[in-house]
Amino acid sequence: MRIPWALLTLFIVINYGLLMTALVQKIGARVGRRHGIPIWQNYIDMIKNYALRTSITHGVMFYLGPVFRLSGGVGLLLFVPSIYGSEMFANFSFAGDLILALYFVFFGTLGMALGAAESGHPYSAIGITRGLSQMTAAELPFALAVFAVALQYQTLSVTEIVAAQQGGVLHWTLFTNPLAVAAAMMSFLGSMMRPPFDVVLAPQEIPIGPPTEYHSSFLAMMQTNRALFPVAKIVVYMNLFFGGAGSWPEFFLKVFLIYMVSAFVGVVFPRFRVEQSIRWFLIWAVPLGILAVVLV
Amino acid sequence: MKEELLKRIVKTPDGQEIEIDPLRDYYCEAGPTVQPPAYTAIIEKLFNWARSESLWILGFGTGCGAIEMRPLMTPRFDAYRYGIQWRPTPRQSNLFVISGYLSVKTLKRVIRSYEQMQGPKYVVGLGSCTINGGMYWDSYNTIKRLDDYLPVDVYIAGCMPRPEALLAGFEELKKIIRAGKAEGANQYAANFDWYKANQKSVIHDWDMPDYNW
Amino acid sequence: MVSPLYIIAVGLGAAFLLGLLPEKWQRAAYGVTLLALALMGWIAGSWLWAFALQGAAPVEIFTAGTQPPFAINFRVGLAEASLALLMALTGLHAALYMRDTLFKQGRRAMAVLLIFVMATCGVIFTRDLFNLFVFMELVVISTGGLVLLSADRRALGAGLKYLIVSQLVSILMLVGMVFAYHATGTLNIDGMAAAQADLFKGGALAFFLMLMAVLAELKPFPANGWGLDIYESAHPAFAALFSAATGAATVYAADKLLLIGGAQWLPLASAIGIVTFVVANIFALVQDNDRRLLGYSSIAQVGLILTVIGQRDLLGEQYYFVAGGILLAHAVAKAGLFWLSGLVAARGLGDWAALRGHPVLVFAFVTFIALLVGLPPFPGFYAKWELAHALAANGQLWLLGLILFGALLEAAYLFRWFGYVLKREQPQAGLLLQAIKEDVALSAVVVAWLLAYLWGELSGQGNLLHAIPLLFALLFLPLDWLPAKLKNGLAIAGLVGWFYLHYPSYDALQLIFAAVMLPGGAIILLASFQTQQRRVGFYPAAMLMFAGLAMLIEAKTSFAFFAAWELLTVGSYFLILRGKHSEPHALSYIVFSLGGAFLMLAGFALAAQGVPDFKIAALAQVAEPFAPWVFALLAIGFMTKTAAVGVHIWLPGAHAEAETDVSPLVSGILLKAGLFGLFVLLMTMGKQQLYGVELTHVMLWIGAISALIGNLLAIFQEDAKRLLAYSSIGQMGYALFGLAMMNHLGWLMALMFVINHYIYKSMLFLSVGGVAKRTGTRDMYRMGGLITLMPLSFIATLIGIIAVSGVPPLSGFGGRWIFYNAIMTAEYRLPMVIIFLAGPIAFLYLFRLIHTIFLGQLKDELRTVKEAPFWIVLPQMIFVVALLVFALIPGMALRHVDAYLAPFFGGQNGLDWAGLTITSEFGYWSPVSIMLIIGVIFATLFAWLLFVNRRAQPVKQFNIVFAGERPFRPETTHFAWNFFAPYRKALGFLTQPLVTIFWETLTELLHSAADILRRMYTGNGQTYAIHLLAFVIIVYLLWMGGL
Amino acid sequence: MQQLYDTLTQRFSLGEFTRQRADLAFITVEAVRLHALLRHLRDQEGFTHLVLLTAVDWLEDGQFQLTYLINNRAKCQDLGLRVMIARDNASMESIHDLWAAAATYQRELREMFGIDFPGSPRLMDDFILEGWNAAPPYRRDFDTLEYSRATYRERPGRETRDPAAHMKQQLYGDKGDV
Amino acid sequence: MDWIAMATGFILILMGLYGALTNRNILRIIVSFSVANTGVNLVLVAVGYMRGRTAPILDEAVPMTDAVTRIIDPLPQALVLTAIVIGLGVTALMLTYAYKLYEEKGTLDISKCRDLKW
Repeated sequence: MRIPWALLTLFIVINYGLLMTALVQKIGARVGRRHGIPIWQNYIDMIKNYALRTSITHGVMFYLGPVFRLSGGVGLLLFVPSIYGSEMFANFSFAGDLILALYFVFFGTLGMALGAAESGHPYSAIGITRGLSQMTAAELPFALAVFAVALQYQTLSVTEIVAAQQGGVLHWTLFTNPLAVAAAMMSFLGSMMRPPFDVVLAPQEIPIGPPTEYHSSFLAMMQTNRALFPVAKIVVYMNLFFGGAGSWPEFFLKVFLIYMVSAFVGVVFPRFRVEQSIRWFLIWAVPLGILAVVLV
Repeated sequence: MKEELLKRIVKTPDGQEIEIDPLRDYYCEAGPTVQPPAYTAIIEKLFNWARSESLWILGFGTGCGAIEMRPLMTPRFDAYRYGIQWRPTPRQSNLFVISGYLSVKTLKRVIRSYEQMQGPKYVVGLGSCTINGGMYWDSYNTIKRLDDYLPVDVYIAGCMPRPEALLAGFEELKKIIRAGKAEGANQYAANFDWYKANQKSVIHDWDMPDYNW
Repeated sequence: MVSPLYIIAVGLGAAFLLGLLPEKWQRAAYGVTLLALALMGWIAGSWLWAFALQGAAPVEIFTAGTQPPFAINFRVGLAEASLALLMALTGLHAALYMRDTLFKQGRRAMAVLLIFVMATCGVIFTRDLFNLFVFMELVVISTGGLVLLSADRRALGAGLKYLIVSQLVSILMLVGMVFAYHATGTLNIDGMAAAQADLFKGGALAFFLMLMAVLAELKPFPANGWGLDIYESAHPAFAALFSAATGAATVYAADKLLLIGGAQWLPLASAIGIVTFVVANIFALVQDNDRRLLGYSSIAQVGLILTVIGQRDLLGEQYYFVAGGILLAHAVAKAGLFWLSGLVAARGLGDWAALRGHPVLVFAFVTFIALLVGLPPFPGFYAKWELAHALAANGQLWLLGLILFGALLEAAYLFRWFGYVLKREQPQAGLLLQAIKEDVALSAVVVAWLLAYLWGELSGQGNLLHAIPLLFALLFLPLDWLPAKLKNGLAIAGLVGWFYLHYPSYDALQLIFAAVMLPGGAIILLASFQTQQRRVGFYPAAMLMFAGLAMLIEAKTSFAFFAAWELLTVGSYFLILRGKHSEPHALSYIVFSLGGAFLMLAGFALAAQGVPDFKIAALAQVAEPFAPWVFALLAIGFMTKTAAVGVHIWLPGAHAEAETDVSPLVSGILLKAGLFGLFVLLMTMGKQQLYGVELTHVMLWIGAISALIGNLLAIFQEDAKRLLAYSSIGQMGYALFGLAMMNHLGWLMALMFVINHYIYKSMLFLSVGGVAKRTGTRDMYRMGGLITLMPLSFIATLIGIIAVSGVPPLSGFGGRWIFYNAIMTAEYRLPMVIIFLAGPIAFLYLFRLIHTIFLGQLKDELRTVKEAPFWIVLPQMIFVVALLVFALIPGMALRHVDAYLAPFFGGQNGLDWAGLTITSEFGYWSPVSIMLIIGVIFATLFAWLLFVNRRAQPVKQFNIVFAGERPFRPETTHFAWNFFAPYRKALGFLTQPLVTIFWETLTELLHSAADILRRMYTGNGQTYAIHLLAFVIIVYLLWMGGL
Repeated sequence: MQQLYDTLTQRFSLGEFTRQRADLAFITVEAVRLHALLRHLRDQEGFTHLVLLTAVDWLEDGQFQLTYLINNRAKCQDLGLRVMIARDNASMESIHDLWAAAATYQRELREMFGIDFPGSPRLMDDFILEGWNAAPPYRRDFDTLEYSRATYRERPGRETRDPAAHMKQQLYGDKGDV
Repeated sequence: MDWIAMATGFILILMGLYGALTNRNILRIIVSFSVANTGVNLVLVAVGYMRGRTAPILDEAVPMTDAVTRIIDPLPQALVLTAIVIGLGVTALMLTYAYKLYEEKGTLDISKCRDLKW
């Protein structure tokens, strides 16, 4: 019985993701005084890519890469309850707790890296080295923040963490443990592939990094994931730090606002090099995380 | 033929000697084929609509005309609102704008990039150089007719055409696509030998496979 | 029974008889010599038999029909008889060995040899001081004669220096003796001992001079340059005599003399002994002449025995067991090595590589080295164990430390030498094989093993040569001529069989470790079916390691534990040494391992406080103030094995350079021995504080830093096996961290690591090893694109890296999940920061591993590479299945351990294994559901992609977009070398090889100190005389001044 | 510059001296003396920078003129050395040993003018043209229009106008004479 | 009387040692050691000497019965006899060595025979 509901969640989130990313892009365009893309542009691009007539494959892992990637996104979404207090939208969270969600993020990353690497394109490999390098530092403050939050609520269950934040805005982790949230949000910036932390893709420099060789339906799958995955990730943040969501409207609003954080930062700052971003995380975000862990 | 593409003998770790033929061993030898449209017309119509509303341009400025494409991204012209955007890799693009004169040397790269794009794919010739050589009509090193070498869907005349002209050209292209007439990729595959012969008649050092996947 | 006096009489008589024989009767003369020596040996042997087995009382033999002090008397007891037997046997062997030389030199030389043996026996038997002096002078004179037998003309100078020094010695001796006599009125040793009070009233100086005279014959530092010259230049057979016989006899003389002095003089002997031991071993580090090195080693060993003599009061009834063990081990080993040196044509240490073609001689060499170093099951091992315990029980910790330090140095240069034998280029000069010489040397091997058995019997700790695993391992020595496949089958059967027979008696913890080590080892050994030849030396070494592991798991007492530890260390050393370029790495492995083992020895000794048969479980009862020290010593010992940061530098080379099927053995299995030790330690001793610092917190930091540094270094390796080796450091860091958290889940996580690390690291090492075998290189950037050619290896690697990185749904995730639950209850949080940083870094090197080998561009020369051999792939596939099963139902193995661990933490914080979901206090996790959900999602999406993308054109690796260009060549297109360059820019400063620099500087310092200081041995006889005088004077000032 | 020329003439036999500006002058040199002169200028006189190396085709004289323009950064002076070489089988000593960058110029001259520089690295590699198999295109006896017509297909209907007249016509129509 | 002998003995020992350590010539060293040996013997005898007693020769002059009170200690004398014999042996051996070394190296300088060192 969970499966139809899970599919519904998936459907809602994909559509929401497609529209929201377009909207955010539009907002970014408005900052540059442009009109920006039509709000349905993501759908069109996706249909077009699924509809391309030719495609090539460099090998088995290349073929499977997007499957890994999208499985990672779908899995992440479905392992975390979307709507607090709703049995219908608790998804498959019975399978594992917060730790499962945290580590499942890497499932798609790893599969994608392997697929991109099999194309044999040096830029793919370069993009991956950059991505992985940056990730090691970006994940650290987040891990510390999660640890601090888990310690604070003495549980690793996402549902229980959300439950503990109910009863008013001031019960959110944002206000009960601001240091942890600050550290986690810095890490969030690093994981969203937006400036100043987008040296992984670095269009113009290493075409677009890992997916340089991906196209047509492969690319379409990755686009699907691109709509889905940020939302799924933000759901984790929302549940951990911002009191979760009790209904779909609240869900939409919170996800949008959290997403906007990285969009805001992204339109303002230029790009970091890898070692610069690593240093930035270690110098600014990690101490906050350590403080959060120590002070809990 | 470049030295690195010549056949050679190498020694394997267990001491055997094997022959390496780079063109055969490094590259896919298959040629292009004509790709049929979707099974039903209505779906094909939908697809064509999607293709027309999602033109991804390969960011490859071949000549001086490239300078006229930059303004398209700016607030003044903002091509994004027409579903047009630039992609850094041919794999993900479906529109190749040949922006101005094409020297023989650049033509080689253009052909390779064009073949690496996935169909259906479109070519727009920008400026009079692509039409008849333009001001380079007597140059020893510049081609004069682009459609001898690649299937061109739309020419935009001018030297240089303004961004507005470009936008008009793209709109024209959209119409052609929606009408299902932009079958350049299939045309290229169908007349592959003719195109190849034309290309090889000006590119004397053909140092790549016949079709670059 | 013939009177022992006849030993002297036969020697003298035969020598006279030789003088009477006609010059031509060479053979007869030689026959007489042999007969006399044999007769002496027989007499000594029959007395030894009587004393040892029939319990005969020591006999006193009086000459001239009166009692002492009016006449000279001999005493023969157990010690005397065995030493006399040693003299006669080494003499006999020397005579056999020197047959050609003796024939050339004639009967006079034979007579001198007889006199020499007779005189050394006299030194042992006599109880009269002046008589002792006479016999010692006889030894000097006969030595002077025998040195001339050498073919080396430099021996002349050496003999002269010896004589000069012995002139001084005799002056000291005589002057001291006469005044001692004056003070006590007797020359009888026992009499003088009885009159000790009188002696020291005015004659302390006299006794001092006598003692110095005897000690000087023992070549104490620094008055020992002459001895080295003799060792270096004399005929090897005589050098053997000089080392074994003279050394033993003089040591015994010193022992007798110290009887006179009584307890207050013992520390002097110890002090001189230990200084000599340590300094001689340091000097030996820089020797490159084999015989001179043996000379230094002899001096060191005698110094050690002198130290032991100085501790005779502490040792009590163990005194003869300890001193005898070391002395006999030294005598047999040194004699054997000198005899071997006669077979080697050239004198450099590297020239001994000539032995390599003769497995029997190599075995002999190994035996002697093991005997010298005191490895189990040889007497030195038992002796060192008892000695350490006695010293620790009586607070002689400095002495213990120095002894262990010296022993470590000795092991270092001996094993370095062994490395030369196996690994250096075979020299031109080769061997001078001669059947008789070989037999003589090999007879020493027999004696060595007999002694091993004997000391095992005497030890009271249980004879190691009765241990079935060890015997099973030794069984492979005689079977080494069999084809490798047969031996492999036997080895696997042995491992599985042993496990099958014993697993019912194991508790959950032992079962996990035993399952990983024994059947686990058997699976890895499947890969060894790959080898075609006989693979001489592999199976004894491998099975020795497994024997050690099997014994380790079952060890109940500290002795059994330590013995097993040393066995597995030595076995794995031999295994590692088999690698093509592994010589320096194997050396650093054995030195670090023995260093760690010695710390453990000290720890156990400190813990036991003299209690014999100390149970491992009794570690829990060790009281303050020893407990934290015991804890620290044992922990460092174990951490050396798990290669914690600081003592990790041996690991990468050792694991990387080992053979394909050895790397998984030493990495997947051997490292677990250290974890087992740590488990045992923490389970018994728990938390300890030293100077207010919680030691488990220190371990937390060490574990965390190991994890970080191991992972960080791994990502910068170009060599695939080195990468995996560094990754092991990191993984062991995790396990250590889990253990040091001292909570239930932390330990469970460590156990999970034991299983996981075994499976995936073995798998990865085999996979990479198979690839390296096919591609002929271990440099990853030379590979690439092998996925289509070696798909099975790729699958193994893929599964392996997913498991290592902890990504669900494979079993690595279980480890991470338990880890997070464990840190929730950890009391100390700071080191988590480092662990959190280390975690994602693992992705970097894992991705690099799979990318640069299997993905990317295929190189020209590798286009026809085939999949790895069947036998290397088979275990990998077994591991793949095991990993999937373990990922699905981790409870199968872990729930029992969980229950087992529960009592240690009051039953708290355990996991709930009910149903499919594993529940902790904080969270939950359902492996089956995860696997199912991910599987379904993945399959659905894959089907969707297959549908929309059914017409994909397969292309090759050069069909990539390249900015309009085409790639130049695969090797310039494959992005692999210096893969994480940006990371090096960011965090490369953390990979400064500080630890390597530290240890290198230390060794460098020792070597250069040795190189500078040894120049005091100028080679001038007068300098040596001055050394002796200076020695006497300085000791006088230090000792008598302080007395 | 005059001073420099005077000091140089004491050591080298030089040709004509042309002073273009205060900081730019040209000296005509015989081909055989060029290398030594350049070395002297680089090492002794501070002309450390090779600005360019180019050629002019004096078809009528049957000569190529090579111009080596070097620059003294400290004094902000440019000096051009002119060398005249025979057009047939044109060949000149390579100066890549003085300036590594000269090799690239020499490749270009080889490709465009057919001048040989024996010993210059990668001289025969393609520089700008790829797979060129006609006469060197910058030689004045190479007819580029002819070549273009023969090689590249033209599109019929192309007209050519005089740009000045055409623009006048476009802008002012018939009232052009106003 | 006895202390003179004793002092002479020690002086001889020291002289011998000094000679042995300062002379380069092997023969001189041997001679020096002989001197030192003589000194040692003298010391030995001096230690055994008891004032007012006679030599330990049991003949008519000293009957067996009162030997214990009339003769000096015989043991050191016996020691000296043995020591002289042994000293002779060692000296002879050293001389042999000196001879052979000279044959080998053509010199008697002890600082010249340093092939073995370190």
